[in-house]
Amino acid sequence: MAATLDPVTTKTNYLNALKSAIDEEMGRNPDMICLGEDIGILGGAFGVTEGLQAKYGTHRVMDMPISEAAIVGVSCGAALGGKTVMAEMQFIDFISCGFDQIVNMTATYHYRTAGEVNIPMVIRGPAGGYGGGALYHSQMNEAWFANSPGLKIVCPSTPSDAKGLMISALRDPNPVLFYEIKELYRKREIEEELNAGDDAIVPLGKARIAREGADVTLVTYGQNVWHCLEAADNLAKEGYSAEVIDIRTLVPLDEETIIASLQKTNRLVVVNEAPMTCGFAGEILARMTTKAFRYLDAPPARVTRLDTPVPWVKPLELHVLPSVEKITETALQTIRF
Amino acid sequence: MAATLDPVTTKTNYLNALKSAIDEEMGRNPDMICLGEDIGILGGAFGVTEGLQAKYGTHRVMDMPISEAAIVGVSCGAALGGKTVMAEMQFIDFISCGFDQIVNMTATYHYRTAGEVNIPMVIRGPAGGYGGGALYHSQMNEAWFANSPGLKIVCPSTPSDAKGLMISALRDPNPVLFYEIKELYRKREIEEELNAGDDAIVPLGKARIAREGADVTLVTYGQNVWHCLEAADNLAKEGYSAEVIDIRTLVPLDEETIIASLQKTNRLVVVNEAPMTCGFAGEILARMTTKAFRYLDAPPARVTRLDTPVPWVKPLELHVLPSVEKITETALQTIRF
Amino acid sequence: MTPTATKTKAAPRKLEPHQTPILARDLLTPEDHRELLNQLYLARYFDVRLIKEKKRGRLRGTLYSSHNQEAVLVGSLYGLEPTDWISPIHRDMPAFFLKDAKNGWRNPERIGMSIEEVCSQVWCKVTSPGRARDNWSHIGSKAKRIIHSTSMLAGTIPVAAGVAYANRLDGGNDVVLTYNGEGSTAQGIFHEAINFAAVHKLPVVTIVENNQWAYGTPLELSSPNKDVADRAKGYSIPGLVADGQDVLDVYDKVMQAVEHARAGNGPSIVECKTFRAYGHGDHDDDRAARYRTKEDVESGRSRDPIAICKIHLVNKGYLTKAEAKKYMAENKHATQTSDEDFPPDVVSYMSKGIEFALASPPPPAEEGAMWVFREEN
Amino acid sequence: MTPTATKTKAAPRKLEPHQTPILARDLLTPEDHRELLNQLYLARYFDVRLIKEKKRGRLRGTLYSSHNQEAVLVGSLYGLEPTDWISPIHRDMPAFFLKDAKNGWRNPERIGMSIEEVCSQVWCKVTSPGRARDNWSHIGSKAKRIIHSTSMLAGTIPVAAGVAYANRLDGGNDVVLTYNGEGSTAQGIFHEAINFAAVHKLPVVTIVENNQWAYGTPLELSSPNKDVADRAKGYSIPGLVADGQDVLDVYDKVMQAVEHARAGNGPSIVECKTFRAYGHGDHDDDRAARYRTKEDVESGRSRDPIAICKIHLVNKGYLTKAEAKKYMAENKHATQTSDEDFPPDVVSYMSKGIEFALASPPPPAEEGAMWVFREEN
Ligand SMILES: Cc1ncc(C[n+]2csc(CCOP(=O)(O)OP(=O)(O)O)c2C)c(N)n1
Ligand SMILES: Cc1ncc(C[n+]2csc(CCOP(=O)(O)OP(=O)(O)O)c2C)c(N)n1
Ligand SMILES: [Mg+2]
Ligand SMILES: [Mg+2]
Repeated sequence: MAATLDPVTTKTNYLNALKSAIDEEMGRNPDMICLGEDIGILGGAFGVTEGLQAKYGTHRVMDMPISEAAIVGVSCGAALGGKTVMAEMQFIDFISCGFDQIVNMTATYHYRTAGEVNIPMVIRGPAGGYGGGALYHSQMNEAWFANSPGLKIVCPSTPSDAKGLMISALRDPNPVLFYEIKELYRKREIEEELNAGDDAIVPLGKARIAREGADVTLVTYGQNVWHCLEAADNLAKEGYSAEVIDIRTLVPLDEETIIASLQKTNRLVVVNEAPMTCGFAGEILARMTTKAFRYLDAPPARVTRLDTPVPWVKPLELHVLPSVEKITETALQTIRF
Repeated sequence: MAATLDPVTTKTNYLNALKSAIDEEMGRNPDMICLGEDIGILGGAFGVTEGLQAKYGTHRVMDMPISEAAIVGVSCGAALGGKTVMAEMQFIDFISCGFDQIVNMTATYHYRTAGEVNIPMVIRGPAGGYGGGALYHSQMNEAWFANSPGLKIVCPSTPSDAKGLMISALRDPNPVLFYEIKELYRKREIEEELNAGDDAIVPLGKARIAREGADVTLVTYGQNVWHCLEAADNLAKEGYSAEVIDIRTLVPLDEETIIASLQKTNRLVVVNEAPMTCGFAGEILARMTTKAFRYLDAPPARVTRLDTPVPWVKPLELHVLPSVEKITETALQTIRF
Repeated sequence: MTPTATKTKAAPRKLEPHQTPILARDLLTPEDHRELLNQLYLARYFDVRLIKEKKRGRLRGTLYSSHNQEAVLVGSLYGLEPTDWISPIHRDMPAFFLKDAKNGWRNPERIGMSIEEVCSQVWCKVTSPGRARDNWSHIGSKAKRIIHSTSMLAGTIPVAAGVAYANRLDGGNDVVLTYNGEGSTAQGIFHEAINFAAVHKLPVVTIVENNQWAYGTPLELSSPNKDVADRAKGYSIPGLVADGQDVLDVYDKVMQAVEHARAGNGPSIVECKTFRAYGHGDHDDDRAARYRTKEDVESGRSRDPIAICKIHLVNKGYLTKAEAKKYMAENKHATQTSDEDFPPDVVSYMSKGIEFALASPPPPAEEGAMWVFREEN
Repeated sequence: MTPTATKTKAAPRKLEPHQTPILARDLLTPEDHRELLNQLYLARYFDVRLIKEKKRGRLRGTLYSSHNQEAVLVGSLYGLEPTDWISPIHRDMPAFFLKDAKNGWRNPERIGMSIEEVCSQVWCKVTSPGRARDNWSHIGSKAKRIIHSTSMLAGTIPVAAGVAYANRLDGGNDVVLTYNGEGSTAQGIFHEAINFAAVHKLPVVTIVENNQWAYGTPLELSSPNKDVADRAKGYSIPGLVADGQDVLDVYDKVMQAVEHARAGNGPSIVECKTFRAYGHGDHDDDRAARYRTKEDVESGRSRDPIAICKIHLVNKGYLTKAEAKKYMAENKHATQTSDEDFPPDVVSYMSKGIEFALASPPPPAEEGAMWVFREEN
């Protein structure tokens, strides 16, 4: 594992942060294995597992046939057999092909067995739009799994969170879906110095306040965190201060941090790039409305993808996805309600 | 198709209502075919297609191998080839095995082809809990599909709606997921006289006010409609009148009817039996909060399944599912806020 | 007639179908042969007893009878090592307590479920290994090496492959035996899992219980092959065909596959040709007449595995003709049998299981909300 | 060298692999032979031109080169009836315009896409048949009988079977030809769809383009069979193996399968053995060196389909040696070729397509929100 070295500082990008987490856990836990398409010899479509097969052997880092359902089912079985498994979906979009094995076999295993069996397993893969990937290389389909009990769901937006949450996910005794934002993999602007060892750990279920503010709370995760921060800059120019909360873990959700923010701002805008209907933005909105209604001085709002697939060409893609402009505008309307 | 005849009136149950809709459409539309497991010789696990193969032939009513993905994919192909297809999932729970073909192949076909192709296809199957069916014979998994653009979603709670919506679904040019509530299939108490011919049609996208009221709006669908009506009786005893709205179609949702009700009641409780997180109850709650915030005098509430699978034995099942008691209690809290 | 805990271990041989110089059965002792018959009684009694209990309205859910298919379970399980894994599905309930039954039905040390556990599950009691959270055959036990299935047919085969893979990484060569109906071989996951197992030569043996029907769908509408075992050819692995009514033939063929697997040569498919005695589930008993003629059903049931086993034993001199006539469970509809048709220890074994279950409490309602996540490691 | 619109129709024969008294190719005219070579040039030129355009930064998305695999497309498409359906995937871009090209590349009546349409798609223009809503090979046309694929590998095979089924109900016997990489045969849906097609003897022919690699995964890690065609044995259907570098061998084998299908005898699999010339996609060109040695790549590329076709034509006397040397596109890396290596009408055909695309507008942003649902029937 060779982290990208910045000539001056020792900053790491999002992709190498993930790689170092997986590498360190493979080193720490001799019972951990990795399964996925092209993750071995090639090192993964994006290189997240680069070098791991050479280091840990073909049996611990295995190239799987193009069989997403078997990747999940075999991983689940290996976990039943005592292993900790990292299963890669080459793109998170292809998770649809392994769907039943996730929601019905893996997610429910602990429940069905009244706690006898637990499945320590991370299903991870590149996700998200804004990259011109079109319908099948742009999805954020986390809501399917949020509605399927028994799965934790994680989506980091920074290198340090990517590393810290990946370590936590790989140590969690439950199946965790890990959404990696591929447009952030190699983004130079967000590179960070990372903590080493256990200091790097970021616990699941804790939100991060990405920016403090008093006039409106923008709740989001993944790629949209950066859009919200930009929107916050715009709002600042208009004289408003926006608090940006990066939830980082969707299941379990850190409701306290959001509620505490709403007590201060009394205004809520939720942003995410999945289709609106039954997406996670709506879930956050619903929870806050039921639990923090009295703090809300304006109707809460959400900025999401339209209820469409993600089209290929840029202008169409941006037309359907949340943008800094749409977020800014919605936040202004909410503030000025 | 022999409708169950009540000795005195000519009331029809929910199951026979569905059957008559499918039968009539098969008769009307020579290009319509039915595909599914055990739907032909046997007439379906619950008998929804009983007699249809004898009437329309093995080619139009076909017993499929145990291959949900192929059932969907072949149906999609037949629709591409000019047919209207009814595809049965023996239990809606098994739809997980055909998931990719639904959300990525079928749902997006019209979008991907910029309107060249449309897929007239109804995927229907028995759904819902309260029957002791346990984890894999009790699901309401409609939220997965509500978050997957390109699918209409329907769930009737009465025989006349079952018939009327099924006709509409089978005439709709788009793929429609049709959730049949198996606990209602043969429920005598809800049998109804049905309209004949086009008078039976119930359009997609129109909610039904199941009971008028002024103090609180209970929004729901499927089996929970009957629970809400019972809860409304309870509330009446406490001196409150509840309006019960059966949305019937989830996608597209009739927001107007709900908003109109909220203008009157100013109180919202949404009820559905899917897991809470990212379920459709949260979606309705989110939409109403964003669009009808000013009408809400109390925090809107939802009564849903806990975020668990559906366990087998009755006390456990009832512990996790919405009940008349939970609905009544939540409604009272909302009214008395 | 209490079984002894002696362990018969056949010498490892390479898989050479139809040419094996000696058959696996040749290494079985007379006691083994009698034990096989006992286990057939056990499986049959379990089933007929539940059929009767169900008819009396004492059980919830659907009963998928294994009547007439018992030789598939008994014959396939008998040669396994205690530490081997199995993955039974809906029609395989007796497998839960037959696993490692050779080492004593009531032996608490054996690596298989007790009849008390299985009955607790059937009667929805908290003493079920799954605390009655999911229904009927959806139990399992990591400790007993039984994979817990979902309803989704063929869905445990990749899990079986994963267990085998993990075991290989740990230096083991435990075999994982999976059960599957012939109709379920059409599932995509069947293909993905067996393909994977074949690529890595994992010790996964898939028994295909070809009972001619998948619910209301006949074989020819689910499979293009006359022999479902031919699906194996698509993976360049052995596909054996056994007479599913003959416990010794099942034993031979499964042992071939098991030894092939244990020796590191990879997976195989063993098709056991049999016939489903009743409806798909008990709810289908009457309706099944719509799609199967009386004659077909009679001829399908005509080769009762208990009767066939007895012929073997009598021919081999391990059972006298008189002994063979003593317990006449064979060739009878479940409701025609009485306890006198079974050896007393078989009846008492099951009865103790039922008594235990009846005396056990149901799980408390609050458990519905428990065990969604494991809280700590 | 403009192709004529003559339609060659081979006499229907039963499928008897390796024993066919005459080969399909024997019914091809000298013009047909020369047209096959032209179509190879066409496919190659399309690819090398796009590779160059891509390297110049003029194209978005990933280019999955079909270089060195052209004989699979040309040979399989050449014998189809215009009304037959095809289902190309990521590596089959030339198939869109080669379909029914025999009836005149520029013939607007032919049932295949025009080069203008295909180039419009590549250049993200509104004149693409899919208005550039999904990327690259994800186009199709109901009118032209080309099934629109998603990214999910093997996902169009059930759709192909459905099209065939609908067509049969309407009394037709159109063949549906699907393309699939060897790696993608591991997908569950491959199994479900072919199993279904085999049960109903539907006219679905699945070409397996075995180019030895699935992205960075070699054949032996995705399939337990030496010949991927052996997957057919699992469905009791013919599995033919063709030399994917030899357009005439592909033609022969596919015609066997097509005639078998059209005669109502059901599906088959035709494995075409070939080799992927570059990386999986152009993004992988450099990295591919990690998993494939230079020697392997050189030997894999050594049998250029254009060169092999020329040998056939020269041997048959349909091309002089001098003519064969005129356009030397073969045995060259894309970037080493120049327009002089191709017949002028091939270059002009493609160039017109590109010109058209460049002159076309992109789709307006608002289209992103359109066509989620069809509004009326
Ligand atoms: C994926 C899936 N689809 C459908 C079903 C419903 N179902 C349960 S058993 C069954 C028939 C199974 O037939 P077969 O595999 O031959 O086993 P048998 O019941 O004959 O033992 C069906 C269709 C299911 N459980 N899972
Ligand atoms: C279901 C699914 N899983 C994974 C991928 C990612 N992917 C795209 S092409 C490819 C390799 C395909 O190999 P093969 O089928 O041999 O076709 P080739 O590219 O060699 O022509 C993979 C893994 C995908 N598109 N769909
Ligand atoms: Mg069967
Ligand atoms: Mg390949």
